[in-house]
Amino acid sequence: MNMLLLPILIPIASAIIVLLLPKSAKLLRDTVTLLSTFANALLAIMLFNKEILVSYPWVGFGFEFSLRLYNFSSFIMAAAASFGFLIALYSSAFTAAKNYSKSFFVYLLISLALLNGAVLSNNLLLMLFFWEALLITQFGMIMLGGRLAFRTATKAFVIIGASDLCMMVGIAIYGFSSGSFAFSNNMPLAGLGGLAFVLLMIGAIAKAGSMPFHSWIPDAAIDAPLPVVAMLPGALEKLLGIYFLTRISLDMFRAETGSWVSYLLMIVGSITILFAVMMALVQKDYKRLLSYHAISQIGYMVLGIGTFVPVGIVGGLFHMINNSMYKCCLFLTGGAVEKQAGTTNLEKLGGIGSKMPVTFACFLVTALAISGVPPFNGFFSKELVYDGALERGWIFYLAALVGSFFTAASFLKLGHAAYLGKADKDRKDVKEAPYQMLIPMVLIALACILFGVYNKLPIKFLIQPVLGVDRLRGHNYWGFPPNFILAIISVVVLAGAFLNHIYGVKKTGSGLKAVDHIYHAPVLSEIYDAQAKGYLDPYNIGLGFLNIFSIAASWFDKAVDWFYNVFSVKTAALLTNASRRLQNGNYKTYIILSMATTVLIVLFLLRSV
Amino acid sequence: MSSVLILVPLFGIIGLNMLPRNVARRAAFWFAAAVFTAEILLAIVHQPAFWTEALVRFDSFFRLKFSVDSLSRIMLICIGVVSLSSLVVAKSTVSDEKEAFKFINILITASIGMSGIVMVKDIFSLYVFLEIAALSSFILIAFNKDINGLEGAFKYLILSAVATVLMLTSIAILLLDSPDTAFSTLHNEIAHSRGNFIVTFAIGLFICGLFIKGGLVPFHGWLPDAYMAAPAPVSILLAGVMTKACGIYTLMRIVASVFGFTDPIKNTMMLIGMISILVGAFAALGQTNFKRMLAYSSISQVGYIILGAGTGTFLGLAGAAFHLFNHAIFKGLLFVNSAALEEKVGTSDMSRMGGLSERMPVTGATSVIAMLSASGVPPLAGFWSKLLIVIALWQIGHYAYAAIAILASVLTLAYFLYMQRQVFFGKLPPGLEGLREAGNGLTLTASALAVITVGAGLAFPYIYNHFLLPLKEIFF
Amino acid sequence: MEASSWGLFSAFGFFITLIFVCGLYCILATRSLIRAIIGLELLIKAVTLLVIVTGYLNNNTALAQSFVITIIVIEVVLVVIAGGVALQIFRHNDDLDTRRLTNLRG
Amino acid sequence: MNVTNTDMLLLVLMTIAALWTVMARSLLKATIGLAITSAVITILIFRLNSPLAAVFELSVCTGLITVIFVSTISLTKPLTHKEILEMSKARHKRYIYLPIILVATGIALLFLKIPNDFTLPRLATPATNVRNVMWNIRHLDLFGQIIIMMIGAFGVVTLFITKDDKDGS
Repeated sequence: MNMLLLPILIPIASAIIVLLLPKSAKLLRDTVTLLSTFANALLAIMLFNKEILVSYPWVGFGFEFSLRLYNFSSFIMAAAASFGFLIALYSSAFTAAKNYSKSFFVYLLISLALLNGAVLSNNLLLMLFFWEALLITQFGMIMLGGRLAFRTATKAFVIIGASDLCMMVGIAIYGFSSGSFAFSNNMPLAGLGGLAFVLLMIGAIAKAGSMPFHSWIPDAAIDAPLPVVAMLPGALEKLLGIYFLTRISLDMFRAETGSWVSYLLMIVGSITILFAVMMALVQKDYKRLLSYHAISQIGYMVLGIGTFVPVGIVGGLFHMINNSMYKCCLFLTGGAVEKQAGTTNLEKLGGIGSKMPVTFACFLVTALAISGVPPFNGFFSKELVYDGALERGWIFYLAALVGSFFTAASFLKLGHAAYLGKADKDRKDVKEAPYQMLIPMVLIALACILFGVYNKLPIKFLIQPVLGVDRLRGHNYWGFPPNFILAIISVVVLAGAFLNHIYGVKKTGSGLKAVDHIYHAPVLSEIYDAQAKGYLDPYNIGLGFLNIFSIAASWFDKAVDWFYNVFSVKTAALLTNASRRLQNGNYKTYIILSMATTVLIVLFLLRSV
Repeated sequence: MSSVLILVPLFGIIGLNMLPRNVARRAAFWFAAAVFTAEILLAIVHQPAFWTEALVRFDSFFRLKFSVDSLSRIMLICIGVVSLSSLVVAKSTVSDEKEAFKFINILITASIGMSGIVMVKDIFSLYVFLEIAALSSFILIAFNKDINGLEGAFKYLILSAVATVLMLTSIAILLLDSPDTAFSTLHNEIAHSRGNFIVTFAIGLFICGLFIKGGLVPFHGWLPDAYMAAPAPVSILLAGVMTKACGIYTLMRIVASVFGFTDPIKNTMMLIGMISILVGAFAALGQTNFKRMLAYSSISQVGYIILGAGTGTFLGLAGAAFHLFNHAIFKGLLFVNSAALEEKVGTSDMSRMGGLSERMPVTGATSVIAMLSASGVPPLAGFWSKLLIVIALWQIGHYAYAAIAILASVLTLAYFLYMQRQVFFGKLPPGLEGLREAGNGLTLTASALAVITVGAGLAFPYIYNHFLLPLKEIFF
Repeated sequence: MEASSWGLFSAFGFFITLIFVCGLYCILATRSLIRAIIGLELLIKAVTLLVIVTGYLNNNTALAQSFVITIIVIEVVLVVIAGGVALQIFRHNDDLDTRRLTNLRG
Repeated sequence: MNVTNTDMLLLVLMTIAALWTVMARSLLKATIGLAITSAVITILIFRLNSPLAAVFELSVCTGLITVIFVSTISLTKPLTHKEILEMSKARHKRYIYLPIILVATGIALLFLKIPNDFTLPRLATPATNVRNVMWNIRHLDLFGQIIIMMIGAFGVVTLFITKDDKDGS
């Protein structure tokens, strides 16, 4: 038994154990889950930065069951394993009273195993296997949200499934035009290569949740249980999606700075940043607001990696790990608020900061981090992305900067509306969350500070090895941001956001409505309207088309009748009367159709004679 | 081994009908179960010397010219598994003892016909066994003698007879070109006179006859009616193997070993396959009846098989053969579930169902597995076969077909998700509160088939090496 | 093929095609199930004759005859089953009208 | 191997009989028409050196099948004379096209030039021993025939005999 099989087998085995345990054995179930996730985390840390390769013959013609551990995969695995453990700990309290607790743990463990498998896979086909199986656990997990969640689960399934299909085609093209399904082919981007890149990219960024594949995430935030959202769109899928995007860009293709795919990625990134943050700004629900940020932040990573310059890639990857941390933590605070206060509607919340001090503190730290306030981790990663973006074009930098402004504004609004202000009458006696929920939040918040203050640790040991010495050319990106002026500008923008908030609060007298003047701005208000009605949701647009098709299809048999009753009447005058008499006999229609096609096929075959 | 699969059931039925009634009725089920199980086992374990030697002697005594190669093996497994499922379902749905006895008799003759189809090496004997299978299935569809069943049976009968006439005409014309009707002789003679007007004409007629038998669009008219109107166990048999053995397998076999993969034939097959995939899927989207939707889905899946076989490459044929197997299993599974629904809810109208997964957990769960396999979601078996087909299409440069084939599996997912929502999720309609899970026979069959689907997906490397790779030797 | 054989084949082929058309037309135009089966019979008759003709042209009438015997046996059973189905339909509908066989559609 | 005038006459007769079968007003007449067609075909088969097949054709197709049809028809309710008269006008309209189509097909066939470009795989010595062929070469088909006959028996048991009959008797 090889060490590398353990990260896949341990969670699967414990998932089976949990599945076999009776529903009432809660304590045992929690213990098994926590132990195995902890073991998984420990294993991931033990394996950290090792280089191991295992390979078993599998199907033939190059399809091998081959796993490879190296610095990047060990980094992603360790991060995912840590999140898995913390979320399991959190859920043991959060889902305690819910009847889906058992299924959730099973799904969680299987998802961890699949993620480990996907990250460790050393060829694309094996990765595809794990990647697609994650789709099923995702579907199942969202379904846990009850009857209403079916719609959302289907939506997520269709969106991710469709983009995965693109990815499959991409893999097929990649494999057959470069000759192998290995990750390291350095395929040129010309011709089919470009197509393959775009298709693979669609799969990667759809998994990460970038626009335009985002629209299920806000729905899931409402319908699915919170730990699911914190875990999948919050942390694991981002890690996996960005991991794969990085592998595509760095290892699989010869992507050079200035190539068109670079611009494509940067444009997708910028648009994602801007649109999602604009939507986040006007949300009136704690979780929904966070979910739009989960989309928006992806934009920074895609933008950073899309620059294809070392500083941007380092920034993108650093942002990936930072974002998983603070976004996960933010969702967890949302869960704590939901559990303790009974709602996540911002209009009903308020003043709970004093009643849930620890939660509030964690929120504060992570909100500052996501807004990019120094010295928290978000600041440093964003600065690196800015630096990279500016190198490629001021417009991308500007987009990122504006996104940052709105991020800060919306978190000011969120914090103000939820934690400060006057407490609601019905929520006078809100208590602090139980310790199982607090521990993960506090740990992650502390890590946010650590990664900010001592950013040498993640950058030097986690991220820079991914790029390798060749790409870095001796640069080191830890310490204070390389470009001092950009840092100043960022701080000024943040101050602007703060002033904007104060202006809004003065004008409307409420933290919740602090950004309403943006919402009512001339052009923006129409966009918001369209979005609110679902016009901009690509899924809805697609569904509309599908509807048309299915109507067309249900008419097919009538079209056959038409062929028989109308078409033949006009063409074959001799048969007119007879066919009218025959119009009700259905099997005759079938015979006529069959014979007509037979004649066509025979003629087609004879054509070549 | 081959003639055992024909002669033992044949003498078995004759013997059963001579036994006293009470004994025969009790023995019939076990005899049939034993025959089908033996068929599966013989097809899987086909190597050991003991069997081969003893059976060769048996064969030579009756001088039946059968031969079993790897494609036949796959089909024999399908026939055994699906017939067994049909038998078990029949045991729990056909209550009258006398009726059950008749049913089992005809079921056995049907399976003799199908086993014969996959083992013969002579085009006229192929026709004989096709007729055996088809005639049995007419009786089976009309078995309950309700008006819908009779209507379905009559439509199938007429269309099938037309197909038979086309095929016989073709055989008669081919006799002008060949001294006898063995596959090998015909193959040589046709290869010799390729491009001849009359021979090409005959080839076209034969292929079209098989298209009718296989229910491909636009020859499909009879298929939804027959599948929908047939009694539950018969639907399993029909959808699982009958039309596949009669139409699809035969088409693959005849084209591969007699007519040869010429470009016009390949193009025809791929085009018809594509049309079937699309029309079947779109038509399935608009259905309100569970069984009818499954029938249209069958047309669509069969389209994949023909599309794969039409590539004429090893990968395409391997994918087609594996999809044939997968389709037999998951469509059999879905029809077993439809039998459970019909038995418990009393209808197969989806608008009168809903929320059944709470009441019928096994049925719900297994149908999700079948649905995912049909839509080609990894790691289930359906994914691998579709992958092979798509890769094969890609290799020969039919990028558009490959792309449409992939997109059509989204359609598959769409109609199955719709079906799931209508039947298994949502709110339980009034009047179904007291609903219980179907009987053990049905749930066990469904679970067993689900296990096969999952197992075949996980053990794909094994299947690829032991069942699909040998296909290379027959075709190339 | 020699001219004389070709002449025989053409002549028989000509009339066989005509019977084929008759049978097909009968299936398509009739309103009676029994008559549809009769149409089917005509189709099979045409094919039977064709098999015999090809056998005769090849000097291989033995093979053709053995084929025809098999075809005839199958034909009888087909007619029996078709007649049975028609009879049962008659019991339900009280007539043999093909126009009433359109319950299943869509 | 020339086609003789007798052959041509028989073929024309066969076509006319087939035409009459299709166009006959009552089902019984149609059945008789089918029997006549079959009988003419029997003669043709006999003339083509195939006596055994001719015997089968005569006994089974002309005899047995006609009996099956007649008995099936007698089990169903025959139309009254009045109904037949009512229907005959409509029938007339439907079937009047058949002769026209036949003529059209015939003319089309006459103009169709099929290339005569292959050699027959003709046996050197005519094989006439059908029994030998059936038992030694085509015995698989014989097995098939046995199974088919059994299916026919099952079909009769299933489709012709219903519970009502048994209760009645």
